[in-house]
Amino acid sequence: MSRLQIELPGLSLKNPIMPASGCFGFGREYSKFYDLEKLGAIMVKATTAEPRFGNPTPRVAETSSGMLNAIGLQNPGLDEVLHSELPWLSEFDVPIIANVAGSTIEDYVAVSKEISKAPNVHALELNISCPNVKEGGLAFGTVPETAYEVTKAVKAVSSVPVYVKLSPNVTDIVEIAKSVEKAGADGLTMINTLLGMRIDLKTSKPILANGAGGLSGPAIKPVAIRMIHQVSQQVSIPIIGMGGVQTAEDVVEYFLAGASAVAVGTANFVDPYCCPTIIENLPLLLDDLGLYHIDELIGRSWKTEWTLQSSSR
Amino acid sequence: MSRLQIELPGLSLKNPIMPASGCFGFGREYSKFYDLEKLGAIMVKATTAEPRFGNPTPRVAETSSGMLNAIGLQNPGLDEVLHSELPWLSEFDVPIIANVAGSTIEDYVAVSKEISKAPNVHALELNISCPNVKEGGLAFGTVPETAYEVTKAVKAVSSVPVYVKLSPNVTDIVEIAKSVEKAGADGLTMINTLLGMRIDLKTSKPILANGAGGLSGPAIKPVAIRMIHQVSQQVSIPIIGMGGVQTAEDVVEYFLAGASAVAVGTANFVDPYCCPTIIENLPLLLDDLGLYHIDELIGRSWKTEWTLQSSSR
Amino acid sequence: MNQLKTELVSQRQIAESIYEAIVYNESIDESFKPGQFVHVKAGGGSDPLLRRPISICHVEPKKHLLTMIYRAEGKGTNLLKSEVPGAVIDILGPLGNGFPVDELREGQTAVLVGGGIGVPPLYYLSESLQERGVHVHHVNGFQSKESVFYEEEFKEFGPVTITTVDGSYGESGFVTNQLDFSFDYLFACGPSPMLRALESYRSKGKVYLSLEQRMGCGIGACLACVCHVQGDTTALKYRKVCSDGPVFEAGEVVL
Amino acid sequence: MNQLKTELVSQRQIAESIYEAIVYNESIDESFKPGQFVHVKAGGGSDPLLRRPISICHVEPKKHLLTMIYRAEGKGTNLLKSEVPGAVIDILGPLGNGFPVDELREGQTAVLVGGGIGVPPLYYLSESLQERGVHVHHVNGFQSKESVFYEEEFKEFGPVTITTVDGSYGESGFVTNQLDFSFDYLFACGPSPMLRALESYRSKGKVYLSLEQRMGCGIGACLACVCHVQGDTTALKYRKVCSDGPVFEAGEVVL
Ligand SMILES: Cc1cc2nc3c(=O)[nH]c(=O)nc-3n(C[C@H](O)[C@H](O)[C@H](O)COP(=O)(O)OP(=O)(O)OC[C@H]3O[C@@H](n4cnc5c(N)ncnc54)[C@H](O)[C@@H]3O)c2cc1C
Ligand SMILES: Cc1cc2nc3c(=O)[nH]c(=O)nc-3n(C[C@H](O)[C@H](O)[C@H](O)COP(=O)(O)OP(=O)(O)OC[C@H]3O[C@@H](n4cnc5c(N)ncnc54)[C@H](O)[C@@H]3O)c2cc1C
Ligand SMILES: Cc1cc2nc3c(=O)[nH]c(=O)nc-3n(C[C@H](O)[C@H](O)[C@H](O)COP(=O)(O)O)c2cc1C
Ligand SMILES: Cc1cc2nc3c(=O)[nH]c(=O)nc-3n(C[C@H](O)[C@H](O)[C@H](O)COP(=O)(O)O)c2cc1C
Ligand code: FES
Ligand code: FES
Repeated sequence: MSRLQIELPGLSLKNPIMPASGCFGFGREYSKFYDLEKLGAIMVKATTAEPRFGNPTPRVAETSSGMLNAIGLQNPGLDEVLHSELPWLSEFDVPIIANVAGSTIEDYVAVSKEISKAPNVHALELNISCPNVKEGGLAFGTVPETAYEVTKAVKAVSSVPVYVKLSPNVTDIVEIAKSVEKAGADGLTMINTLLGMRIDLKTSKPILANGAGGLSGPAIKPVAIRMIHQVSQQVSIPIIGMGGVQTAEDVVEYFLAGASAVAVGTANFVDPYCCPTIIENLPLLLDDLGLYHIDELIGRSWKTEWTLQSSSR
Repeated sequence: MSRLQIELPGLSLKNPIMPASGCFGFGREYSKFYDLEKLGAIMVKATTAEPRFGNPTPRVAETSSGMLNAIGLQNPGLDEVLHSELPWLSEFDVPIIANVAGSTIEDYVAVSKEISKAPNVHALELNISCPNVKEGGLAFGTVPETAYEVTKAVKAVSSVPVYVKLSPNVTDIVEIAKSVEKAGADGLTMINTLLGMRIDLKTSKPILANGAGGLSGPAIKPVAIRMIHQVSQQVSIPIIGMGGVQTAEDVVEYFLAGASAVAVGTANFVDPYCCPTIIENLPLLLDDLGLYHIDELIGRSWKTEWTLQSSSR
Repeated sequence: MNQLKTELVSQRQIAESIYEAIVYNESIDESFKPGQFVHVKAGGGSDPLLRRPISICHVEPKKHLLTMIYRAEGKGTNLLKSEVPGAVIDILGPLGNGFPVDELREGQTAVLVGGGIGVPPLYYLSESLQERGVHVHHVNGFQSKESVFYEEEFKEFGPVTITTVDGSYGESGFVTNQLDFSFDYLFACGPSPMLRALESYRSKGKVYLSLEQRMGCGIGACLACVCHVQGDTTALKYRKVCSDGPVFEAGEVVL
Repeated sequence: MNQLKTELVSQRQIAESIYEAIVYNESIDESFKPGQFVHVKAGGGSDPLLRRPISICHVEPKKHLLTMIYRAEGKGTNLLKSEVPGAVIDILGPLGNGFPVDELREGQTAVLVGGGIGVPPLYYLSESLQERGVHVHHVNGFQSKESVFYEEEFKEFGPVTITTVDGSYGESGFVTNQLDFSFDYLFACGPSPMLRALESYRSKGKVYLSLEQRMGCGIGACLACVCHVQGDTTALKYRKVCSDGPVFEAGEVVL
């Protein structure tokens, strides 16, 4: 499987495929479908300092080729994650990326400090882009200065590399990416969900109890590809891409755009075997493309040498 | 048909359904399918001062429930539009909304001044949000100050009411909407396309010759609904909504969010009869919803009296 | 719980907007229990994207056949109804926890209360109870005459009362007007107002309710379908309708 | 030009990844001309969203049947191939301007050059020309033996030369190696490099080329499919492949 091996800060990935945060819980449910060790890594559900119930239901609504969610960061809180969820996951030989959320910089710092010490947590993913909570979340991710500050503060306390999850709901994502890079981020994950809404014709109110929610799924893939294409040319830290990935072809498109690994979110709900299927299909697709190692694809859409080479085939 | 009659600045609409700019040319092609007088209005293709060929091909790419386009404002230029296209359209008793684009404020002013004098042009739509041209376009639509300036300048010379077309590629669309309102805009049209990209696995380059393009179609509907829901509560000028509309149900969803009329773009390509079909179905849908006039729906998702009334049904 | 590419064997309309689909797959067997559901993918592309939760209406374990009854309402179910025999239907299931059939003993009495599209799961339940020697009464409520289905089918297992809201068939009004008799167990599936009204019948016997909620994953991973636990003062406890339910004992969760 | 809900009458694989679909609709008649195309909607939802341009391969006007041959490549065509007889296929057409069949007179010679999935439209063209008494030669190029189709069918109308790139069947190499004879008309459809190579044959006779371009509307409204006009120094003139084409005389537009 070394054709799929990817090395990223803190993460030695046997393959670059991992479930996206919030779409895989802490792995218990999907472990009934397949061996979690098949995965390159697991991005677990957002953890906050205190337990949260999250938003009222309905929490999901469907859109064309997408879904809206407003789970509201429901999670059992830091203690429970440290003492129950992460130890359960440590039975599997797979690196964990802990998704950290909060309402204040202090929240992020407190959770990051503790959770980064867990032995199977190999990296943090700072969720500064969640559209579904009242304070914090999204706000941190839309202003370069606050994105810088929270990244810097977390970097100071984290025992593992820090990836920052960017929001697509901004005018200039390159600006945000650059400021978190300057703050010391080891990598980026992008994109979080687009802010969207659906309204119920019968009640004349939004379907989601929360009103708006985060749009995910294939509908947003072209936006993610565009943003990764832009950002990867402007930063030198690696990007874990996500948004609408369903197939090995999608993964290759993300790599060509500039991603070095890919997370799969919503597609798990449609096909629980989605991640292992992609992992199986990737080598075959590399064969078709006449490539040996998947890392040859990274950023190839804008790296001139590469595109020249490919057009001479 | 008075159940569908809507009065907007400059526009007395027999129904609130109109083709969106760029998706209907100047009406010639669709006139072979049905009588254009069935339409509430027609938003014609963007007009610039000089003729433009636009971008190289491929200019379109498909995405899940959406498409990317990078036509690049191809149009025959102001003179030709004034002397050939608009006179041809004047054979039909249907108000025209002229879409105006340019690279500088002077461009917008020059085109607006002339085109607003055409007898069948009842309103202008300032396209300050086109993602597919090098200078101007999108840039005007993402900065509140420039959006203000171009609107103000055009208002000063236009003989008809001015609608400003907003870009969704911004952090805070309410801010832009408010500054455009302050500058004297008579209405808003929203949304233009989201910036997106697709990459061809075989060539490893973007499918569109232009690289990125504008994402339209059902995929973007939830983003449009969310933005209209936000903006309509913060401005007092009317909104013509657009983005992924395919059915009468979609139109109602837009009205509930806060739109007062709706434009149909990409759906024309899928079903050339889309607009007249929606117009036919709307009264039946109003019957189902127990409403007489379509204007009862406007903003009902956030107008408390209305939602109370509806939940007491 | 498995992902099955089933074959559509037959499909027919059985009432206004109501369709009965029978699918075949070797893995359809005794592991499919009354009250559980399957998660159905409609259409080939990603629109519609999510699976649709549909109750198990009946299973013939030996023939590996599963019956589903659904209302063609939105995008997914309308696509489903356009499928013709021979088509492949992708199904995830069986999912969730069903009715506690094993708790009931011969000679006990059970009332099965269904509302509209909540009626289907009670059919397989009724068969299973009757096989155990339980006396089964059915009270099935519908909107109007046109929407009534499976009356004869239910009669095979016990007496059936039909109610219609508009009085165009059977008893006029709601199912709750027809429940003044005693029972050991009451099982219900239907709209939330109906389930809330039935909560109070706890004083008369054991009551189990099958809930509906919009779902993402259907297997417990996404937390889309949670509900609060009754009497939980922290407001932090929850149950997932998809994996802890959809059947709950009345009083367990907040409806 | 109309939107037709056609019925799929038959569908079969005729070469590697190549399918032949025959659809029925009363409006399919003489108005469908060789070289025109139809715009096909695959699947029921909005994914895939856009229609697919597919050439008219054959029409039986009396029986109201239309034959299409397509390569199952991406999302849309793969969905199309999964349709079973009886399914409804939504088609817009006939679209565009086809080959100038009426220009040709009895006794003239036409060479029809097809490359891969560019071969299908030449079949109906060939039949129409042969009916007019035109002598028709066919040179059809494919990738390899497995991708060859309709060899026998074309032979009914005139001699057929097959080329394969890998030499596994017929003549080895490209179609352009097999064109050293004289003709009055040359008609071609296939990949752009092939069409560009054929432009120079203008010196030998009249040459008409059928172009491909990614499309939005397919009817001339969206300007997705434009190409430049040869010799236009303003660089502003254009033709739309969908409505001015897809067939152009060689030399008219920039390939
Ligand atoms: C456990 C369970 C069992 C069910 N069993 C049946 C059954 O046997 N027969 C039947 O007809 N219906 C049943 N339903 C309801 C059924 O799932 C919905 O009617 C169906 O999902 C609507 O899909 P659509 O494509 O028609 O509507 P759309 O409006 O296109 O659906 C959009 C989205 O909303 C969700 N949704 C819409 N209505 C509901 C609902 N009432 N409950 C849950 N999700 C909903 C859909 O799943 C989809 O994700 C059941 C629901 C649950 C939770
Ligand atoms: C006038 C015309 C006639 C054609 N006739 C035939 C025919 O008879 N048989 C046949 O197999 N193919 C034909 N093609 C090509 C055919 O349209 C594409 O192969 C098909 O659209 C690909 O769709 P997909 O779902 O397989 O691919 P996808 O990759 O899912 O397509 C994505 C998008 O790209 C467009 N696209 C992809 N490839 C092409 C292409 N080569 N040309 C135009 N659009 C493309 C699709 O239409 C769609 O909008 C024709 C094209 C044109 C323009
Ligand atoms: C139900 C749901 C819950 C999510 N929860 C989280 C979360 O807790 N933290 C986070 O950073 N992202 C969360 N996300 C966003 C995903 O991780 C991912 O960025 C997004 O869904 C785009 O990927 P997709 O299109 O593959 O789903 C959630 C997404 C969904 C659909
Ligand atoms: C092919 C194409 C061309 C377009 N050209 C223009 C244009 O010239 N001016 C403009 O303001 N918007 C243009 N748009 C944007 C549409 O008017 C509309 O805002 C957008 O497509 C969203 O609506 P839809 O999802 O219904 O297509 C174009 C869109 C498409 C798909
Ligand atoms: S639907 Fe995902 S947890 Fe229940
Ligand atoms: S495809 Fe729209 S103009 Fe040709």
